[in-house]
Amino acid sequence: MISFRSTEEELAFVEVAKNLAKEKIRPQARICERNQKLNEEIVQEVQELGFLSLELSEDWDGLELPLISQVQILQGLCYGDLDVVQGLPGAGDAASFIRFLNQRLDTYKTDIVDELQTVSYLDLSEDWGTNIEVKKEMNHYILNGMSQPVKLAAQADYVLIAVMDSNGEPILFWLDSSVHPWHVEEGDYRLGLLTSGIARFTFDHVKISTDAILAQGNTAEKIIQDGRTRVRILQAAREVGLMEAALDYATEYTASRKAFGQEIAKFQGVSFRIAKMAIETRIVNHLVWEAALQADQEHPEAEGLSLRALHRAHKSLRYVTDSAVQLLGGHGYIQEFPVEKWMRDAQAQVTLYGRERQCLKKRGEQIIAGNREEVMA
Amino acid sequence: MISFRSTEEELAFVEVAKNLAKEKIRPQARICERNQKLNEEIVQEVQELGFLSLELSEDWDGLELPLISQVQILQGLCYGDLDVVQGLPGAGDAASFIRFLNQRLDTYKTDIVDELQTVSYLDLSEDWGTNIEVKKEMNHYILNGMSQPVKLAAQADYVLIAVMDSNGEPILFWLDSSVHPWHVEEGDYRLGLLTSGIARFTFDHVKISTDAILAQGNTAEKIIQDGRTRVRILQAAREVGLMEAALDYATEYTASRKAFGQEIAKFQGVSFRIAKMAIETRIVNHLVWEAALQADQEHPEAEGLSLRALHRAHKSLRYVTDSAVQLLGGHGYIQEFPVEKWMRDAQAQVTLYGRERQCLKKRGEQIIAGNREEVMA
Amino acid sequence: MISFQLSEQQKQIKEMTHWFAANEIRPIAMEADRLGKVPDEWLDKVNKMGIHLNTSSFSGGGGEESSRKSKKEREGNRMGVLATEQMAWGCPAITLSLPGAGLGGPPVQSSGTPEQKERFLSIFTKEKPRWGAYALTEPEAGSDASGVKTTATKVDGGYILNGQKIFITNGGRASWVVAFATVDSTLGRAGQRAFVVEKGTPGFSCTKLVKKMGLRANETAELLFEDCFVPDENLLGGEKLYEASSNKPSGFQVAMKTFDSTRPIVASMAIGIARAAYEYTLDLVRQEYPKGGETSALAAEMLAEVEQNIAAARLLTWEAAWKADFGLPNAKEAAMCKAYAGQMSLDVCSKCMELLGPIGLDGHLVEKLFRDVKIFDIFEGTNQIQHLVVARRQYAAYEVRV
Amino acid sequence: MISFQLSEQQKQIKEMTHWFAANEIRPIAMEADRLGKVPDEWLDKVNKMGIHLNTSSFSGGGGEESSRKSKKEREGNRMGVLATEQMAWGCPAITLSLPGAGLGGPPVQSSGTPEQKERFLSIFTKEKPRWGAYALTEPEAGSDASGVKTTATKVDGGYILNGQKIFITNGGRASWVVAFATVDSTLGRAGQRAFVVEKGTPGFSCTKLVKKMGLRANETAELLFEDCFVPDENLLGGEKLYEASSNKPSGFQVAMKTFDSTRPIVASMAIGIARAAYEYTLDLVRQEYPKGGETSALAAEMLAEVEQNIAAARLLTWEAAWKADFGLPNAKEAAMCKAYAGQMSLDVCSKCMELLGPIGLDGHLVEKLFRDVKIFDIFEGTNQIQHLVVARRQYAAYEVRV
Repeated sequence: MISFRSTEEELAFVEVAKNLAKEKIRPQARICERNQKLNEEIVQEVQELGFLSLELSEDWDGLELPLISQVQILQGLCYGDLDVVQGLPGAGDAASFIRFLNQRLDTYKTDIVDELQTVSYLDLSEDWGTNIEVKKEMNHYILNGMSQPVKLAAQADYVLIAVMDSNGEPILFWLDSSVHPWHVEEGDYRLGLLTSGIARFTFDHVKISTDAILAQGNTAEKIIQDGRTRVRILQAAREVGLMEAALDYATEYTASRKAFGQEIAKFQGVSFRIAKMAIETRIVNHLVWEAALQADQEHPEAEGLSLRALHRAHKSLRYVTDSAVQLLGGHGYIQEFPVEKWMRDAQAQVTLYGRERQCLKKRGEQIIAGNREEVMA
Repeated sequence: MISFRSTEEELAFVEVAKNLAKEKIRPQARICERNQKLNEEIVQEVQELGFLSLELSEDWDGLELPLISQVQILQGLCYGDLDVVQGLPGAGDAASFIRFLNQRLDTYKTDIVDELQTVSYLDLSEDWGTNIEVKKEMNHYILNGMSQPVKLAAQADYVLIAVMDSNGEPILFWLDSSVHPWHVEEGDYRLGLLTSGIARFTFDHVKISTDAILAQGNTAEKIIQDGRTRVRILQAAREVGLMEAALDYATEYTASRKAFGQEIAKFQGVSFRIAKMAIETRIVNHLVWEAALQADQEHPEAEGLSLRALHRAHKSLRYVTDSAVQLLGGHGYIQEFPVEKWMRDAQAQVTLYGRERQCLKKRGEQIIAGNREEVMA
Repeated sequence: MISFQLSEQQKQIKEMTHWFAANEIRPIAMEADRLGKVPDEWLDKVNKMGIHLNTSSFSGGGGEESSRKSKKEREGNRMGVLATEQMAWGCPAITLSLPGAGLGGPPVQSSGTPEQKERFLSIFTKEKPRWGAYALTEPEAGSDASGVKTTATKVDGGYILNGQKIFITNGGRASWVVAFATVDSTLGRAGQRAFVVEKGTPGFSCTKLVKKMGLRANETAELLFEDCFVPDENLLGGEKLYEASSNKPSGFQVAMKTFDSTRPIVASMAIGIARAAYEYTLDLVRQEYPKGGETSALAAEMLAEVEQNIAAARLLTWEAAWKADFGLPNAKEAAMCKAYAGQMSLDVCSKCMELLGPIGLDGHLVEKLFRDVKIFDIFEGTNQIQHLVVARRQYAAYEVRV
Repeated sequence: MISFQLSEQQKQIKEMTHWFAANEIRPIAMEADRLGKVPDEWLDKVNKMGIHLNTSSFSGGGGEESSRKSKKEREGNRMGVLATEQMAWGCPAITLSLPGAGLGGPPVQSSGTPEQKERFLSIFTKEKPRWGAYALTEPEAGSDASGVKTTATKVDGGYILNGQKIFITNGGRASWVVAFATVDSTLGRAGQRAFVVEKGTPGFSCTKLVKKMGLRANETAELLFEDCFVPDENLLGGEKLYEASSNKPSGFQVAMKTFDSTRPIVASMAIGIARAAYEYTLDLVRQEYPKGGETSALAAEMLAEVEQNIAAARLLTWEAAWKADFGLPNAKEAAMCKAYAGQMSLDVCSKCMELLGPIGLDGHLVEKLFRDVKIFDIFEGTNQIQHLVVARRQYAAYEVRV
């Protein structure tokens, strides 16, 4: 039965998340950005509430929530600040892969779940911009080259790498900083998501023994595909949270700001833009929910829906955050108001998580190929 | 010196064209559409004013005007009605090729220029949708298959065909209805440009002797390229004329129509849309002018600029005519007002003259290849 | 629990209406457009099948059933949008021409007295096709529902109506029309009343059927009231409705409330049109485009965008319908889905035309859909009005009336 | 005759400014952004070279020359937009920090008395870098130029100013500021006056330099007037200007007139930024993208769109400047180019970021340009204001004031 009603449990989670967002995360966001580092208190609170292990399975003391619940909680948290949420330590995006590899990674559980050591997820599938070579030799692999910038690289204790080796075989590697001597490039990052440890890895002929292989072949392929689908959905959900923040902020501002003798909300040039922002935000919300529901059902179309949701999330996030700045006028551009940061974070986010046109093209090819059952309303 | 000032001669031409547009063409447009046939009086007047031979050379009693002048005149004429202008008999789009082939086609001059026999231009370069085969045999070619719908096909006395033969050699053919037994398909056209004789040609193994070859090889290639560039520019100019008509009509309507107690122009939801229409119309005007200027100079970049101008013209034409309908509300949708026809004509026009994304892609490839001197401001 | 899966009943109605659209509507769509009308025999036939268009909920077969299970979750609005999407996918002009109360249904349903409901809604029988209509728009007030100029002068036993209505769907053939008029223009919205005016009432006439860009098979009428006497019992809701506390439940409120249920229906139609264009084009691309070439690559992106936009509109529409089923205020959601679907569907048709290329001009369904779809961004409130409604709700919390 | 070819002089200024931008500005662009200022030595150096930013026309080297040939066609505005595009291509923040009268130039030039022009415009010498500034915006009135609340109370020999100004480019370092104030707020626009307030005037202070999303190397100040006495001779244009027939030439008119010449300049800057992002990205695509692959095909379309939009904005801007050179009214064209360029340039930067992908986050010029460019859709009148101006002109013929 078509329904847009969250469960009681979800509503309770969201309320907690949103309170934390409003009372702790947003007020601290500027400071975190300046320090390029999260406030310990926030980290602790998020951890205590279980929000760092939404995606982890119960063996890993995770909440193992369905995606449809997770996305709502993430929206709530990111209503505070996207950057802060992206900077949270622990399993990060890698959680969506680790959940399929619990036993294999059991020895790291305490470090990651309790000590909040950080995992960076590095996907080497992009067709340009990365020049990392993964060469198989005898009993080991040699990893060489520099990655694109990825999240949590600066503070990573571990790196989970998804890659095709030089023979075209999919592999998932687990690199441990105490074993594998990678190097994190000193970068020059100014745009946004500055607390989230974006950096590039350099591997100088790092030798990786087969121990470090988490999965390969068909198993790896399946985990990579499912994991990527989940990451797309969870990232798109974060973007919805930021959109909601920007929409509400701009609505409130334009409702009180006066010019030409009245609240600027009364000009359709303003109010129609607010309406468009509201519509776009709602659309992305729904597309994300739809993708989450299908992924929870392990529907074969979930991958395509995750591409669709992420594409729209990126596009709308840019629109909505830009609109918020625009509607605040000069105040939108200065750091005394949050919206300029949100616009920067938004652009960094869409830059980091998949090119819009690639998402669209990939989805379109699936549609034309038509080799999947269509999810039709 | 950068200047947007027309010459005195151009202004005089434009004034005549626009008067004709307002006083004759627009008032007759509905009737012409209903009859799917032009009013003889209009044809005669257009011919007498020389507007049927703007693109023809002086040997052909043409005005041989530079493109920058022609585009202004066409804008003026199409301010009346695009459909009517597209339906005018004579050389049509083929004029842009004939001008390079005067001597070769001398025997047809009187028929076309004075008797207004009609030439249809058929470009067989589209990569799908056309299934016409041009096969070389001994001393002749065999033409077989059905074309896409093209303008003036229904009333064509001659067909100018640009094609690559089965060996990949460019050829320009001249087909004469009295010699070459083509067939015009009875079609079902309802969208727009209904007076312009859109139809599909069928060739049933038509044998074409080498006499009918106007040019081939490098010569043909050059003429085809230049001719196409000119057609793009002249068609884009027609679109500007229609945009100006739609903009002015919608402006006047919204300035007088009242709702909620005031002229609807006073709502920014309306007035900002008018502003956007005005901006887009101006932009296309300028891009068309720029392409025309460069083509007049035979600048190698002219082809790229014609693609650019046509792409924007198509996109903006759709936007502006749709906006006009939207701003007239229910009145926009009914046949007592001209804007619904303009929107239909506009969609037919962009459908007929080159796909937007193909224009963009081709232009983009040229840019990346960078093998042409860049026209930089 | 959040879910986008259809219930059994929803699946059934969807499949049934899809079947009907594919087998009964679509085959005559192009011909009906050419004729400028839906053939009478066809209307007779479908009326006998019990297929009606009720814009608050699509009724196929047993209308009695729904009353039986009032204790279960209401899903009439969701059923309505599911069904309408399918029908409009077949052909929107024919869908709008289906017998039934049409857009006149919701106001009678929501505001009529029990006696009026019985009297006006029971006429839609299998015996012969009949229509209801909704007459709000006037020559001098398009989107301005508060600017009604048709007057209703109280006389003994009824009202005398004078005025003109335009753009009335099925207005010429309708057995009755819900017409809005004002008893006192100085009262503004509070002076508005809704009347059910029956065909054949002296002084009530259809003066013209207009020719349109699209939806040519569907009748759009101009109506005239000249000293037209309408008895008291045809005042929608009766005098009581308008006497109620303060000036809230005026005819204006009736009109506005109607929109909250009809806008999702209109949005569904736009979605059905867009989907028809999309599926038609996708089939053609799959069959005719060279595989793997660059044309195909460009098509991939465009089709993905189109498919995404259709899904986006559909989910907005479902939300509006879901809220209505729960009796929750849905004016914002209804305006959102209508605003988005109305605009997106034209864009979809235009993109599909681009993918079809010139052959699309010659007897292909998509060009008809392009002509049909534009009105969906205009009637039942223009896109601009929808944005205004959304904005108004958005600012409601701040007590700023935009 | 219509022509988009540059005259010899236009070519020269373009090449000269391009050389300067490429060799002097661009190399320090990223560093200046990091520092949050343009290095003083650099400013000293370029000031000695005679490079100034006059927003009505760029002056490089001999400012005297232009006066010599007043009989020839004026081309100052066209030269201005050509030069500014090049400079902003180098770096917009540095361009806006160049010594000179800046946005304060046009009002002094257009409305100042001969004595004032001499006094205020002659200070920009090679001796040391100096700036002028323009102070219209106030905390409670962003785009509403008519809502100035700063008061000017007439006293013996001058005026007492009280009020606050925000978002003032180079406001802290400026030797003088053209400040707008009202002598009587009940008079509305007619009560407005423009004053040239000199640095060091008692009661005049810079209270804050704000941190911004971008343009970080350029100073944005908040200014405060507290019982600040400004002598009569600093009333821009003198009392005569404001006494003139009816209430036309008020300070409000001075402000508005200024916009007609500064908006094309601001548009040029946005265009320069967009072009910088485009060229940077095109180079990268040419060098790094796999040839002929699908990535490259997607890039082709995006780059073509970007290049088209830049050309579109440039031609609109040229038209506005051309009209100004001929003394033709250009408010509409000035608003058009600003509206379009402001919005398009952000879109261009965003598309370029997409083409760069994640590496674009790490020390690439485009991300800085993305941060810089947003303000160009806001200052000198937001995008919304520009649309209003365009619409107002569009409806002027129908005597409807929107």
